[in-house]
Amino acid sequence: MTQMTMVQALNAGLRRAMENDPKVLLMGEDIGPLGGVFRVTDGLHKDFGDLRVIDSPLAESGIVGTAVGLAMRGYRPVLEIQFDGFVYPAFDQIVTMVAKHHYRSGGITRMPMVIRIPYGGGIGAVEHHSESPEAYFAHTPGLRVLTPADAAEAYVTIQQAIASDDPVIYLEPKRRYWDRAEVDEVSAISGSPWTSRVLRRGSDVTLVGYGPMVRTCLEAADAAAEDGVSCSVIDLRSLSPLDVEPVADDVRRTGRCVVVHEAPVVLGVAAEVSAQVTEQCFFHLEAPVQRVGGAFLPYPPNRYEKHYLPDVDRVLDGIDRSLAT
Amino acid sequence: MTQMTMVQALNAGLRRAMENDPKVLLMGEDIGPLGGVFRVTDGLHKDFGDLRVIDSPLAESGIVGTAVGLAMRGYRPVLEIQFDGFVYPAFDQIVTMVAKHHYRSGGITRMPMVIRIPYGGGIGAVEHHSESPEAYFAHTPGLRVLTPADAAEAYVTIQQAIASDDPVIYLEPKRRYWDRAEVDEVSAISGSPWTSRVLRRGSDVTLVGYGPMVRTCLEAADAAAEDGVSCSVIDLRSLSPLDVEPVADDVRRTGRCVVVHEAPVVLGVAAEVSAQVTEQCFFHLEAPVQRVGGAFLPYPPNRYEKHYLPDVDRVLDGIDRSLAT
Amino acid sequence: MNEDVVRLLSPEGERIEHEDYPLEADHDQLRAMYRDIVLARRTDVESTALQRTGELGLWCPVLGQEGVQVGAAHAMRSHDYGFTTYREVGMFQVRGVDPVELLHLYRGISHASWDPREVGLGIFTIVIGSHALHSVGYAMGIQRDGADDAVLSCFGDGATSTGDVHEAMVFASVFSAPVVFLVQNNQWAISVPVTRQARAPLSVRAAGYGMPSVRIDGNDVLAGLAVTRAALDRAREGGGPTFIEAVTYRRGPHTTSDDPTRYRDDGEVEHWASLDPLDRLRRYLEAEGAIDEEFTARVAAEAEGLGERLRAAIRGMEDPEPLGMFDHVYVEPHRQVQADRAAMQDYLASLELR
Amino acid sequence: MNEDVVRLLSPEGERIEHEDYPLEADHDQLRAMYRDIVLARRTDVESTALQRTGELGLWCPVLGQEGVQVGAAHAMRSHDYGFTTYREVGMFQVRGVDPVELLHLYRGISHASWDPREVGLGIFTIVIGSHALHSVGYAMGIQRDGADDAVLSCFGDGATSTGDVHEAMVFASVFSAPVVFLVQNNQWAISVPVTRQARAPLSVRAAGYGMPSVRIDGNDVLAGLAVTRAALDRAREGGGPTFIEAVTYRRGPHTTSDDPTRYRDDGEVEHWASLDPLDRLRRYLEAEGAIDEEFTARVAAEAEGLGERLRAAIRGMEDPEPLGMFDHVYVEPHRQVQADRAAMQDYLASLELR
Ligand SMILES: Cc1ncc(C[n+]2csc(CCOP(=O)(O)OP(=O)(O)O)c2C)c(N)n1
Ligand SMILES: Cc1ncc(C[n+]2csc(CCOP(=O)(O)OP(=O)(O)O)c2C)c(N)n1
Ligand SMILES: [Mg+2]
Ligand SMILES: [Mg+2]
Repeated sequence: MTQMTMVQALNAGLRRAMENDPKVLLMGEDIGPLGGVFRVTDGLHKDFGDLRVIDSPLAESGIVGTAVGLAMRGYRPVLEIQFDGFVYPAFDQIVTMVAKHHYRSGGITRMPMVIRIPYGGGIGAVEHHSESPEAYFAHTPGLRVLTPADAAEAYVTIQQAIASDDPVIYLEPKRRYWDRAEVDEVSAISGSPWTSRVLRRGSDVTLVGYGPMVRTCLEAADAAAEDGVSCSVIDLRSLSPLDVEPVADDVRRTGRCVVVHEAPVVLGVAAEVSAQVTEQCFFHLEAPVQRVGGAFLPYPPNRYEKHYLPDVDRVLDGIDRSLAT
Repeated sequence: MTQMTMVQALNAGLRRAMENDPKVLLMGEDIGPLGGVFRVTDGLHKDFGDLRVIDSPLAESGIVGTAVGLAMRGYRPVLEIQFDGFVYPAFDQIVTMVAKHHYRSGGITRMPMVIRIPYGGGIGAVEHHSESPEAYFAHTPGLRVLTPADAAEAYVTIQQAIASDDPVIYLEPKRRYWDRAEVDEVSAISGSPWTSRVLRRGSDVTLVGYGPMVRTCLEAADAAAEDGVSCSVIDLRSLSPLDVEPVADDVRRTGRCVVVHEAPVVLGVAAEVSAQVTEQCFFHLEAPVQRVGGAFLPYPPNRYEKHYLPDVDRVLDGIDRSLAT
Repeated sequence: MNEDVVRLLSPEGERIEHEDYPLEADHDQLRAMYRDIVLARRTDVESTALQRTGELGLWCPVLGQEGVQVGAAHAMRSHDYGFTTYREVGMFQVRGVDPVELLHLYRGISHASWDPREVGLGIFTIVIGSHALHSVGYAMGIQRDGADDAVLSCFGDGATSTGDVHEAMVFASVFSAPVVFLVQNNQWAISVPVTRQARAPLSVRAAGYGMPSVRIDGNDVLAGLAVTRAALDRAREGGGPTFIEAVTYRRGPHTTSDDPTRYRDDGEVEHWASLDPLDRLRRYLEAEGAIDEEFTARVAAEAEGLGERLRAAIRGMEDPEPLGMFDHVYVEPHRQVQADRAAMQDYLASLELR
Repeated sequence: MNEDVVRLLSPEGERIEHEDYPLEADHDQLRAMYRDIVLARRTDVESTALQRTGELGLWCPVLGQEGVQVGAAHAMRSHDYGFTTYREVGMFQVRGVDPVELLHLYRGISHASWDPREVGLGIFTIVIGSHALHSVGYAMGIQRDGADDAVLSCFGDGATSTGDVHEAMVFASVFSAPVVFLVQNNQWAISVPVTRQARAPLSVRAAGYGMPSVRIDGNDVLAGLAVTRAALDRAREGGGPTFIEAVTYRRGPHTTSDDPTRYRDDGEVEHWASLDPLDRLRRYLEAEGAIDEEFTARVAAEAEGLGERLRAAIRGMEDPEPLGMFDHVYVEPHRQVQADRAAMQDYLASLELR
């Protein structure tokens, strides 16, 4: 076990994937000598060279589009989009090419590709550097969507994403980049990343989050416990496919559910979780599923973000709303 | 009152908007002498000339991006994206520029723009010509999203969209392009398009649809009536803002709700309607909100579409599922 | 046609020598190219007819552009790889894509159905321009493999306006990718003339990327062969990308849904008919004594047979099983697709019970 | 620096005549440009310092690029309109954007806060390249108004790789829009050298669109003035777009978060320091007798005052009221925003009750 930040864990995971499979290569803006603006690829260019760690021209559609061709030729490209707000120029390649290619080829051509995107707010960044675009991708058949909640998860799931023969949108919660956790670099990687993780069992309310909000949910569960409210905490981890079963199982016990994310609530992932949980647990629910998330506005200037982003108090408020019914 | 197809109604509405306001101009691929691949702009280039009906180069980001500049200069561009599947190259301009500009300018610069997109399936088209991308736009703060269900609606709402000082994604249900209705070209235009329309009141189930599915819902309501099930039918019409209140009001009476669309169910508009209706009518619901829509796959080759697309039988099945609880 | 083009065969079928593009006229290959044009044309005519009778949803006629398509495809080696548009019937013919596969697609049975590895030709996308990037990525893969293959990337004049084609040129040039861009400038993008995409000849774009370019007569199969071959060889030897603009003309409608009378004159079409690529090749081969009546009759008969085969294939084409639409969304099982498939299966069973 | 550039002022401050770009040296304007560089530089230094002390979240240093920025901005008429990147402090200075507005932005209080109509300069976007299209659309609007204004569209070397910049060049050229593209080739896009964006000088791109281009010394304020003025005049007279590549250098880090030691040598930076735009302008003006010590002292004092004003402004900057974030999402009321605002208001009230 090694103490690592999430950045270090991702770096180690990428390195291991590259060592294990010569077809794995990295491409993105500033990922070479600079090591990426967050240093996730630090040292990899030095050790794997120009052919496997490619500093690209400034063109996101170009990055994803050429990766499609590399995948057709048998490579496994792992791409870095520098920030959430810059993935949109590549949106066409992602939703019409990457997502559909295996389907439209009749199963003949695979598209193993990982598109890493640092996402979410909370770091006081300028515009376009704090967005949560996950719903766009989770609504798109053909893509898989993963988001790690901590360094240990990041180390494992980045490797599983790279090993997947389907394309994976890999969303890295940038405000958790510098959080530390114990990472197991020794054991063989096992288990499926496409499942929700039950982190804590409680009896009163089921709290559901993913990515940056998992820590917030755990802290909220602690705070609620002090008020005598016992919460389960579930990390969705995979946003496509969603694994709602463990949530539904838990809700069948607690009767209450609060889903938390940073993205706007309207048509956010919580809408789908709410609909599915309600479909599956209709007679067990004692209150409607509560959603805690972003208001319907573009990500505001960062001096507003402490109000815009869900925090422990906002989650507690969601719990209160649930308990009030 | 004049009998018109939806194509004719849109054409007449565009013509009237251009006559009323010299700042309105049209841009898109093949909208000039050809009149658009669906002939929605037929005759407008001849009558309004090159400066107001602009055949653009083949570049969707270019179309939307230059329209942003035109809007900054005081124009009201009405754009045509040739087919749903070709809007994605413009996605960046739409979600990062068009949607956000008024906000980021601190309210100083408006972005009055209409982006017309023929959408949906059912016409036996080739790939990329049958998609339903509405959830991407409805999840994006800053955009408004409208979709007409028939020719009369189209005539009025296209003009209202053009008159709006906010940007509007205007989704035209291409399978209903050739349906006829009575259009009132004489009366002054009134009423707000940003509301749901209650088309029929029933007592057992509330059916909710929009765009191409409104006719399907009406037909399903007829069929259900023959089986003795009385359905309300509500056309959402505006997908941003959503107007869930009339749906919730109705569900408080019927206790049951079925929401229908062509787009994939996962994170489709029905997910949001389901979540909101459940939040608002929790104690009135006798069954969970049922969703009828596309399966989680890219739009399939068109010989599958009769199975892929919701039709009267699929809606009836949704009603049955609702009644079975 | 702008005369500033590489041309090895005049419209009258006379051989023109060009110092940069010497070409040994191998009669077997010339005959093969003749046959390929005739068969591609047959596929085109037959498919258009099948669309008119309602058997196909759509067809994209190629008439007039087969010269450069067949010439360029013949320039490819078997390990080379091509990316095309929907209009590349000549390419499909040469690379061995069975036209029945195209019928599947335009009938709506599949989005594509050939194995790109078998024919060395990717399935095409209708989204204009986006495959230019795939071509470059594929070529970057070749580089990384250390192979001496090369990629031929075909698109239209309209496509050159897209951001993706630009980004493809940027990536190709800065990485020296072994790719040849072949633009078929057929003067139109549906109803929009090439003057709405560019103020200068398209080939001039290449210099901005530090990339050499050639403008060729797109109705001259020999120019297509010689210039493309030279460019592919340059690419495979590490010389980097080349840009070829083939000046040609789309004599038919954009697709069977199009009505070109709304935007262009018949005169233009007639002029280009007089520059037909097959006519000039036949004249040349006849003058060379490379073909005779027996040969042309044999090819004509083969084309007849192809036509019959296509008509028969259509008659035998059944609609796919509904649950087939759930196949291949993902490689590995995906919970949502499985659930939706199961629900559809139950639903279909319930319909049968009714 | 590549010597194949238009230069009217040598690094030593000597005036060079250029037959295409005669320039009447108006001392008042020259002094104004000197002052603008000094003040822009002060804004830059002061803001960098404010970032270092934690008052600003970020800053994008401009050091080294003020020459072309100030020269080009001085070429604009008051009704002309400019689109810039984040790094255009020289432009902001000349057009009259109060630097306090920039502090608001980088402190995270607003995304932008000046009125573009007042200064004739759009608010900038960080999304690289996308405003090139806005520039062209704005210019198309000028055309439709029948006005004789022109647009100056500024972006970096990295931006030239984006699809949007390409599409902007296509639209500008085929519609003959009155726009001038000004690329500040500062050799780097964060850590990526311009050789990763282009194999040829960027200015060569223009010919592919049938657009004239000029390559200028970007550290020469006079070249910036004369060449941009000629291009803007050509645009306003209906001559269509022009592409200017200003060869310059980003001497500081990309932003205050950047660490350039990871990817480039100090030697390069020192070389470019010797080509400083302010030094050469001062030498020239001194030799001309256009400025004296009194003048430079007065400008220095003004810069001191500006620095103080910025520091004072920061001290007075309060965080905005939470509910302000709901303003201006839409022009007309939007049900969802209203509901979310009301919910937030209730929530904030409930927190106070606790
Ligand atoms: C991104 C995109 N936008 C629009 C279309 C609709 N469309 C189909 S073909 C076509 C014209 C293509 O012209 P060109 O590239 O010259 O090829 P050609 O059809 O002439 O062979 C257009 C606009 C599309 N397929 N993709
Ligand atoms: C679309 C997009 N992709 C990536 C980024 C991240 N980014 C910010 S500045 C920059 C480099 C820009 O280089 P250049 O255009 O040369 O301008 P310069 O910073 O040198 O002035 C990058 C990659 C971005 N802002 N927008
Ligand atoms: Mg064409
Ligand atoms: Mg730069």
